[in-house]
Amino acid sequence: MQPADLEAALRPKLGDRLLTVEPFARTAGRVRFRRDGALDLFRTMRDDLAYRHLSMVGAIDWVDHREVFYVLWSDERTEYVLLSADVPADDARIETASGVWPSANWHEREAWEMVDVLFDHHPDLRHLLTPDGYAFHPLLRSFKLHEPEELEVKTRHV
Amino acid sequence: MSEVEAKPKANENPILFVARPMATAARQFARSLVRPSTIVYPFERLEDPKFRGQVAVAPGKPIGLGEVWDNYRGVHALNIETCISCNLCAFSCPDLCIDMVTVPGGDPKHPKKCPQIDYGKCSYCGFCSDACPEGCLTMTTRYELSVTKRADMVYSPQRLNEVFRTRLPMSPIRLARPANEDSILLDPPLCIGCNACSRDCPTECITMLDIPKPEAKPGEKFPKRIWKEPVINDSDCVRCGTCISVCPKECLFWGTRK
Amino acid sequence: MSEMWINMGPQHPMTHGLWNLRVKIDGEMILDVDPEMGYLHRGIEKISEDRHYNEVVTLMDRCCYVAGFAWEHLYILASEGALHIQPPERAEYLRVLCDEFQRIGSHIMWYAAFVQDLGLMSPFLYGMRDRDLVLDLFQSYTGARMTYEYMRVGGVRSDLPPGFTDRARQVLDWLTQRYEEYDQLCLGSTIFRKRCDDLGTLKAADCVAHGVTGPMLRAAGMKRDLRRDRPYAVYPQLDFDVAVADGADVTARYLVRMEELRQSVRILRQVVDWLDRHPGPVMAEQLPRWLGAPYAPVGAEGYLLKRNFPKGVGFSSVEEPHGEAQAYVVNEGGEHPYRVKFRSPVFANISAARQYLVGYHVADIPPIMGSVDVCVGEVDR
Amino acid sequence: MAPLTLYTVSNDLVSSLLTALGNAIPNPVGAWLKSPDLITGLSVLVFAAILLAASMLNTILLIWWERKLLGRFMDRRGAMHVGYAGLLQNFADGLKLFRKNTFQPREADSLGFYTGPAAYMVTSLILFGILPISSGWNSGALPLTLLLALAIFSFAPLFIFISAWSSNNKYSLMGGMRSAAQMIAYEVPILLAVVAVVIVAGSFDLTTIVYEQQNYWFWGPLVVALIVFVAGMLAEMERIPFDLPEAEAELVEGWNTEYGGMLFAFFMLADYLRALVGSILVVLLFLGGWTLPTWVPAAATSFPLAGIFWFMLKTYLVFGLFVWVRAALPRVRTDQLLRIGWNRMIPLSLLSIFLAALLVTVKCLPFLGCVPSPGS
Repeated sequence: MQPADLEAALRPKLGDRLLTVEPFARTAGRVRFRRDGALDLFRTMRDDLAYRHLSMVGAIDWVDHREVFYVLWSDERTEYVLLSADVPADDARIETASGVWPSANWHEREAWEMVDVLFDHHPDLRHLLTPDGYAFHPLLRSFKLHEPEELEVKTRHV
Repeated sequence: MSEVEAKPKANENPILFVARPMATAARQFARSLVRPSTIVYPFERLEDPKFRGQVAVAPGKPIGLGEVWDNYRGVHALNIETCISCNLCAFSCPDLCIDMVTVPGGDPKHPKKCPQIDYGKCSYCGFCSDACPEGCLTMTTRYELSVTKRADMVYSPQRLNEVFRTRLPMSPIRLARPANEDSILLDPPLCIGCNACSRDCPTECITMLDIPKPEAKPGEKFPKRIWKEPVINDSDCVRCGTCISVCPKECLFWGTRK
Repeated sequence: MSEMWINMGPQHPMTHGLWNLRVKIDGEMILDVDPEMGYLHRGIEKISEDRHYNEVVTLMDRCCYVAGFAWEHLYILASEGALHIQPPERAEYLRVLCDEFQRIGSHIMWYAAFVQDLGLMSPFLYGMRDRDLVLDLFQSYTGARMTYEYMRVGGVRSDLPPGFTDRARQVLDWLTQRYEEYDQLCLGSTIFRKRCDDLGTLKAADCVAHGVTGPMLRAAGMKRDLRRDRPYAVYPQLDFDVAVADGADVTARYLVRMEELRQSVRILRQVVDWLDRHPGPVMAEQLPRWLGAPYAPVGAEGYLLKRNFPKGVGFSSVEEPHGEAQAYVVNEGGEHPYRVKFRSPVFANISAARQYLVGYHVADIPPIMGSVDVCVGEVDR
Repeated sequence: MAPLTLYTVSNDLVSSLLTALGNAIPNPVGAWLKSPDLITGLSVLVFAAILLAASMLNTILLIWWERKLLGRFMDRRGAMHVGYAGLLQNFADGLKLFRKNTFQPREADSLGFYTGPAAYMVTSLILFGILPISSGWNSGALPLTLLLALAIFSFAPLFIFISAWSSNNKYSLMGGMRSAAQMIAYEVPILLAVVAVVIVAGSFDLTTIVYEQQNYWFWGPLVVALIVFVAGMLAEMERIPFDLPEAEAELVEGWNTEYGGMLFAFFMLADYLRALVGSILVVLLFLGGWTLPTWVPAAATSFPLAGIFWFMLKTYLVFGLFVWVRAALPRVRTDQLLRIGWNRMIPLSLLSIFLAALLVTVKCLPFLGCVPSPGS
């Protein structure tokens, strides 16, 4: 599937909430969208375009804003597609994909604790790799590697 | 390309029940009676000459690495005599475990510095020996490092030199330098001819050549400087960047020589 | 006994690494599970932002300690995409050689640990013995047995030593014989079949929904292998079959991995023959100065600015022994990657634990989790 | 000549010693030393000491035997550095365990925690005491040794459960529960299989059972009972494939998770003691004890301690079979063990009883044995 085909398939559903579809190596393209169109886009991708497999959710801190990207896979066409949405740094939140693809659950937990992007309506937004109560988001650019930080970790007792 | 359906080959047979695994274990038992595959480590070692070129100790089992054991990345050996103090090993270390420490032998003004390696941090990636332009820092086949004190994990240059003197086999792998290697170029208007680069160059490939003092036009004032300019011999240069780091005027830079 | 939570981990024989499976049990039955990860989190993605492109390779070996080459390849593919570099063909064949030997090593390691979970100790030692031969081969051309640091952006570190291909063929012959013994010990044993049949079933639809990939997905009958569906390196030129089974249970996963071991031998024979016939360079010619070794970073920032090195984003996916791994490398023109993000197959496979564990016995946890092939290094990164 | 039993040997030893001593010492003490009551009491003690030493030595040798055998099954060498071929390795290990600190988990029940291992050890030692090893080595004439042995054998799950429950650990508790739950699954088939032997031998006394096998060993005619008995013994000894109570893959170490040091050594020793007793029972019931087939040349049976030699050889070979099983088979699951016990082993053992009764009734036993009976 070419980027133009993708755009043609998505534009009617999303309107101006779809920003651009650009070519991207090894994938069918990168779909840039506005975050208010997230859920519609996810449903369209899964149900209409048969991207039933969500491989990865990640987030990048671009200092002035943050980018959330999704990698999808379609078994029918054996190809990847990238979705990407920008969220402002001071209000970093986006609708969760875990209602559409259950596999997004852990990836979003990781993205939240690492890059501080909040996923609305996530069923289980707990710390995954860092301890509970860990107050930092290590993959933010403001988290410097060589400066010792004070850790205050509340551990959970079950 | 196609798919192959993975089907159980030895289908379960209620009569055989557990006979097949028992028979397999018994076969292995019979094989091991001759000689088990294990190598009795502290008494036998894979790098022993005994295993050089030997193909099998257990029936049919290829073991022994032969000469290629020498490629092993173990403790470093440092030849202090040929070390030129270029810092490339310390630059290339991803774990920051190499410190350049002063060793006797240099002139007092420019002490000779050689790598000291902290094996508590070292990851044995071999980037340092790949980076070493003189081949004086190499990795050997020595792998027994247990010590009782943490301080003993730090190998001083002299200690690394002792490893070198034991003449352990060393890896013959040498990396070719990149074909389109960049050179260090000079931005002539900025140079003040201070000689710092030439003085600190570990390979002594920088010579200071006189340049003609231009005739001053009326009203034009030249900066106060020595009328010399560094000329870098690219074939001797090891691209360590020492000259760039010592240049007070930042007039040296990486680039492609036309 | 009433319901209770027990912590299987972080130090427990079942875990094969550092993680904690919290299990809610009633007697011997599993009511609920909750995997807790992060005990091995080393922040590899963060450290990568502070390292040069080639230095990140040293982290990749530690990402998954039984499949270091697969992760090196994954990262190198993404970096080359981000940096717009094309490696020479021989280097690509060498990478496939590494990948496939690594798959054998990883699968044998899986076999050893998995069968030990069932209480059978001797295959563990057989597996370790046979994997050692693969490690010997790795040591002969990389100099290390587990942390290879062999692949570089633009190629590989060095070429094969003389006599390598003959030794590799010997090892392949030996391994082919051993595979039969592995099958005899497991499939030939009624106890094994009774333990593993219809255990930990995860159907294809659930696999897809929960992002499960690799042998687990192929064991559910889904013919999906990135080496065929989205080929990288030189896989299109190699002849091999994709192993699938339709049981979706532990036995099916065993069968798929065993078949993959055989297919890897088949691939390796072709690769070794090709390498014998085609000598050549193993490093790309046109590399940026700061990527080649040796490397001196002095003034490199200014140097890069002057060079106006192109920016880029690289995405790669590799069929790792555990499943489908992905890397996303952002190059902002600096000497370090701006952001590196990895997708670990085991991460997704464990996240679906509730789907394939609930309803079985406590005694079934080790074989089921064994059949998932957990490598915590790459889950926590 | 009356058979020389171990008790008479120790009795002779003690009495001669005390008599000599009593003759040398003036009368009030000397007469007391020569009194038969003291001699009897002391010789019982000496007898027990010899038994203890012999059983411990054999147990440790058995562990060595397992380690060496298992090593070869697994393509390695086993213990090999301490002593010749590693013979002293287990003494070294025992010494290490002996010197270790014994500790008790917080909130564990001290009484059960400490009495559990001790009772487990003691019952296993009693077992060794009542078994006849050769014609010259037995504890005397108890009429129902077989029943007594099996009864003491089946004490173990009780003590396992006590120590498991009192160690205040969920894994231990689960191991103990499993041990108690699976007990009936294998105890019943074992007893039924033994009934077949008893029918053929006509006695509950182990010595008599062995003498009944002088002409033909019972494994031939009673092969079904042998299979059931060996499988049941594997479960009784808690060895792979039936070592569910301490399944280390899921239960860490099962019921002895919390034990360390000497307490763990007790469990370990008692386990192997029970393994030894299990192998001995197989030899006694099915492999003719210390007897050899009549076609074996007399020289093989006439050297001193020949009976003990052949008996221990058979025992170690039988234990080798258990090791072989351990090297080749995975562990079963709890419900599967119960199913095997109730659905497979009990019908098989009933069948073996039926076969034994049939064989006795139609008097065709000698033809199935190794050699024709001299009487037929």
